[in-house]
Amino acid sequence: MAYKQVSSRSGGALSWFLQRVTGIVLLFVMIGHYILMHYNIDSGHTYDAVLSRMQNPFYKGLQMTFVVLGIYHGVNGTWSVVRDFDLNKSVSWTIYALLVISGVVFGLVGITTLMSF
Amino acid sequence: MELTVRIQRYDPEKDSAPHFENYKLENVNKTDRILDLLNRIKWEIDGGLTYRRSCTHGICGSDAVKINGRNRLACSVLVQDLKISKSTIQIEPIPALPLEKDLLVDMSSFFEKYEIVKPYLIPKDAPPERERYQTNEDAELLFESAKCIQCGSCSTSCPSLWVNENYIGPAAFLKAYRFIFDTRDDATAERLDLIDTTDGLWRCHTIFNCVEACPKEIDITWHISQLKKAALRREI
Amino acid sequence: MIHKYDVVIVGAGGAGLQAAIEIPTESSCAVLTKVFPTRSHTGTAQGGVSAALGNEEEDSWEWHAFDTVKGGDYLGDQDAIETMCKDAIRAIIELEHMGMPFNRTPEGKIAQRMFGGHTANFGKKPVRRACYSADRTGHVMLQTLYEQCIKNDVTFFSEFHVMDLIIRDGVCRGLVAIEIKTGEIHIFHAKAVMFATGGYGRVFQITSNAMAGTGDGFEMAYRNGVPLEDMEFVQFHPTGLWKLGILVSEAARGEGGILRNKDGERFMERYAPSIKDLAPRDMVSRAIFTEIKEGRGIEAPDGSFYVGLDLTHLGKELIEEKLPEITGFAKTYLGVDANEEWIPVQPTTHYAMGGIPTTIDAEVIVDENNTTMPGFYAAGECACVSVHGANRLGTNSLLDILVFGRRGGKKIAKFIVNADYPELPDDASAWTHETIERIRNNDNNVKMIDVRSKMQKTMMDTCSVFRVENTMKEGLQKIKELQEKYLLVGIDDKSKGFNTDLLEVAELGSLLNTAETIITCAINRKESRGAHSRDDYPKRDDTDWLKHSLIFATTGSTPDIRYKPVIIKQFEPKERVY
Amino acid sequence: MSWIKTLLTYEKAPGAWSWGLHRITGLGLMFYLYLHIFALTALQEGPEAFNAEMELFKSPVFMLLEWALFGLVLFHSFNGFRIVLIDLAQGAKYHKKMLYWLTGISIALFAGMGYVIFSGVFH
Ligand SMILES: Cc1cc2nc3c(=O)[nH]c(=O)nc-3n(C[C@H](O)[C@H](O)[C@H](O)COP(=O)(O)OP(=O)(O)OC[C@H]3O[C@@H](n4cnc5c(N)ncnc54)[C@H](O)[C@@H]3O)c2cc1C
Ligand code: HEM
Ligand code: SF4
Ligand code: F3S
Ligand code: FES
Repeated sequence: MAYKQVSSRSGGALSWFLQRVTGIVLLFVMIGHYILMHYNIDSGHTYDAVLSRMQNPFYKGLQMTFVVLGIYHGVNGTWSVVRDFDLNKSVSWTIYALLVISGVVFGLVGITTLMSF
Repeated sequence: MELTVRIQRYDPEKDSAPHFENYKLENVNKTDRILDLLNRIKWEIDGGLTYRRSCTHGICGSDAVKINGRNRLACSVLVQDLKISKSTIQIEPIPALPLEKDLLVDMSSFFEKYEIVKPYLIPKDAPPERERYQTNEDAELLFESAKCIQCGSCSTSCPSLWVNENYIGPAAFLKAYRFIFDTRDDATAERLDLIDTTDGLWRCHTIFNCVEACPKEIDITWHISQLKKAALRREI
Repeated sequence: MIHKYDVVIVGAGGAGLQAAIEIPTESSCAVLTKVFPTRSHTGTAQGGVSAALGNEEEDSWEWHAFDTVKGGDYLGDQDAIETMCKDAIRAIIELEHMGMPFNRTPEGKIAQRMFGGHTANFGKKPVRRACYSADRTGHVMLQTLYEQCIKNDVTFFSEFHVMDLIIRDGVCRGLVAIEIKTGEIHIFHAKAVMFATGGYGRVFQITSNAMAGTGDGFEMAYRNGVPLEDMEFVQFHPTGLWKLGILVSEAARGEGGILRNKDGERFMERYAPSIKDLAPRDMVSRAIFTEIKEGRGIEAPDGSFYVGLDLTHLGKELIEEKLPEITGFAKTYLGVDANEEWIPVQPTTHYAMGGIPTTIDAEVIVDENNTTMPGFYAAGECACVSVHGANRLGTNSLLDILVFGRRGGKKIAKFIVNADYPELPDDASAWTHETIERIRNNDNNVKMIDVRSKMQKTMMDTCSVFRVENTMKEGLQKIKELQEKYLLVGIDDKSKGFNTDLLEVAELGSLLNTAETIITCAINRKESRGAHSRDDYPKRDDTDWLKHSLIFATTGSTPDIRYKPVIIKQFEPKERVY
Repeated sequence: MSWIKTLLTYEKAPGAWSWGLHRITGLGLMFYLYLHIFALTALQEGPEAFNAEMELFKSPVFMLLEWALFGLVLFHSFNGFRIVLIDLAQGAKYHKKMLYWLTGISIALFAGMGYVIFSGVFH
């Protein structure tokens, strides 16, 4: 089994770094999300409560960031799990495509929901 | 004391698959090396037992085996160092490399990876008349990585290698570090190119199995983190 | 399978690799080794490699040469010693250029430390001459040389066990090896063969040497009619870990460690008043045995005795920076924390001063007239140039392998240009086949381990630090009996691939024959010189014994011993006091 | 697939545990995020649909699930922070210590959250 070097430099460093950056940003967004959404005396989960909160642009921005970064981080993270395996090219491209498409779709869905207010 | 040593045996000329064999040893001292036990079994019970060894004190890197579930050097672990349940010690070959016979594996892919990181000094200028100067601090930055004895315990303990045999692995990274951070070397970019790859640095998820397994107690993950940062620095 | 290479080097320790680096890429060169190159024994060397760089204090190669001559009790050949000590400086600088990581002085030069027997101004005071990398000097040196071989794309045949030399009509034609992986026999047809097979420490029971140190090179040469020089000189290193024999480098004393007996006395003050603990190894080993014999040893739980190596005053920091490895060994194997307690030590078999006689260009000499054998070279511990005389100084062996490995490589490079391949005989691998067949077909009533441990014990009891005629003769008798028994040794493992069972028996053959030459030469030399210390002839005898002994195998039962004069240049033999 | 056996039988030190958990929690969160986004599309369908869905989440089963989710978030985010310190600072030297600390803090926060969720203090 002679070792063949098949891999290449294709943004490994960058996506690795962005995973860390988005992770740290998410850490703060997550704290904000938890405090604002669930454990604030004023918060509520009724339609009206959500509606009223959504009028606040800061709040909306936070949710938007969460959706975008969360999906990026999640997709990138899952892709990095997939890449750990020695899969053949077509399989890994298929998974890659599925991940990206799902990310875009869910991202759009999330954003539409947020924008509908 | 009395001890059972449970060893994975496999002779490709006879067996279709590896199996375990138990050996009862009497008069085992708690200060015996595991290698001493293997030797006793080979010399007194079954001469067919096959494994590598040479120096007997943890410096040649021949005898990395999996002892009680973890990679270690048989000559650097004493019976008293192990948590022994039911008076049994289990010995298997190190994982993830092709099995050859009993505890002996084919290390060639491990060494091929070592070779691809250009494991030799590449200076830009012709050498001076006398030695190149280097501060002791700069020299000592290399010492920990230079301790490596190429035993293979680290790379074969890494889950990233278990799932992908192309993973370059901690031992080769360490060798790359040894030169990239040598003030006398001028091939940093060239070497980073070879490990800043999808089968390279980015497959290390700081699992630390390598550090746990390293008999020379090298903080391999720390060294890898220095390499990751060096690779990142040229991107941003 | 028959391979054809201009040069075949056996052994990938320091000597073999250094030679391989010198072979130009136009010629084909193969390096065979029974263990993977970086697993060679050179990697265990700890303390340092000497060169009169003068980085720490004034030094000169003449002082180095004087120390080497005196350390070797005037048996070393002074032309060779001169060559080595002069070339030392270049050798170390070259290693540095190859990238070896050395410890450094505050100015950034290669740092140097003291070592036994190395002095300034012809014996006036200890000098810092040993270049080092913590206590892993040999390890990083072996790594560095191997790295250069990768750079030069040297061809390695790893895990090939060489069984026999092909010598016919006084010409070396190649060799026979077993590929360990497959068990197949390979013939290497070559213009030049170099042996760099290391030492034979495993002849003795307690040794610092690796299990691969079975003296194969010595024995193959001897069996094929090449004499062995000065085999009686076996170095016992004073500080092996008690019972295990694992080395505690002299660097421990170079950095200020002190040997103490059970009363806590620094006993070396009595034996070598001027340089004390840094006296040469033969003297310190004898001193330890004398202390123990006279009742001042420290008793171990099992009733054996040792002395203490005291590092407790050196401070944690120095120990961690300069002696991490050996204090680690003490901790791992004996549970001793060197910061708090003395390390229990006893002398351990360490180094072969004798070996295959060679010129200063590593050409093998076949008789007392310095006739060389075409196509056969040897360097490193298996060779005897002789630079170490009757006792090697610490750090001089790593130097020896660098200097003479390189000189040999260069000489071979010149030789092969005009040489033709000598003809290969039809029966080249006959001996190997017969030996393997014999071992395979013997029923396994006589066990390898019995023969080997008896041999090791015999050698330890009869031919170690202090020697006497009668016991040695008994020892020789025993060895001869064991050689007979050896022919009946069989194996359990009848498979072909990775048959380490078989190879261990083959190695036992080497050990036994090597043991025979050691003890025979030891009985023969009727004086005490360097490491060869006889109770019945306690004085050095320059009138009768200032000469090298050469032992030849004969068809009869007793080998032939002849002599070769010692080359004396500027240093006339004097009494050896420190 | 022999790696599965190796993975299961090889001795797991703290580093390996944290990696395994980080991976599982990361993938779990990813799955949950998609689910969450999907669930919230109900907001677009008007108040009835949304409020009906929200009623569902008040059942004890969902409260338990929410608590578990918080566990995932806690571990993954704290350990993610630890990984960043290992990779980009000198964290490799203290990685076990960090793990013990973050586990301790996580357990405390997790318990606190349990109280918060089940006592009905907040929403
Ligand atoms: C513990 C220890 C510490 C030491 N410390 C120092 C020190 O500090 N300073 C110093 O100067 N010296 C030191 N020495 C001595 C020095 O290390 C050795 O003498 C020297 O390294 C020998 O090198 P070599 O190249 O001759 O052989 P080795 O390094 O022993 O290599 C022998 C090679 O030959 C191969 N070989 C042997 N037999 C066969 C066969 N049958 N077929 C194929 N291949 C074969 C082996 O595989 C190996 O590659 C020390 C020695 C020991 C044991
Ligand atoms: C809250 C703060 C978060 C931090 C600090 C964080 C941090 C990290 C880091 C550093 C990694 C890289 C691990 C590695 O490469 O070894 C990672 C991986 C991952 N993260 Fe997060 N993350 C956070 C939140 C999330 C969220 C909300 C999701 C879900 C969408 C998520 C999903 C993932 C996935 C799937 C991985 C890949 C797992 C792996 O590589 O083993 N993370 N995270
Ligand atoms: S880094 Fe440690 S475990 Fe890995 S090969 Fe080197 S010595 Fe062995
Ligand atoms: S075990 Fe593997 S993932 Fe990295 S920290 Fe060690 S190389
Ligand atoms: S035998 Fe050399 S490392 Fe264990």
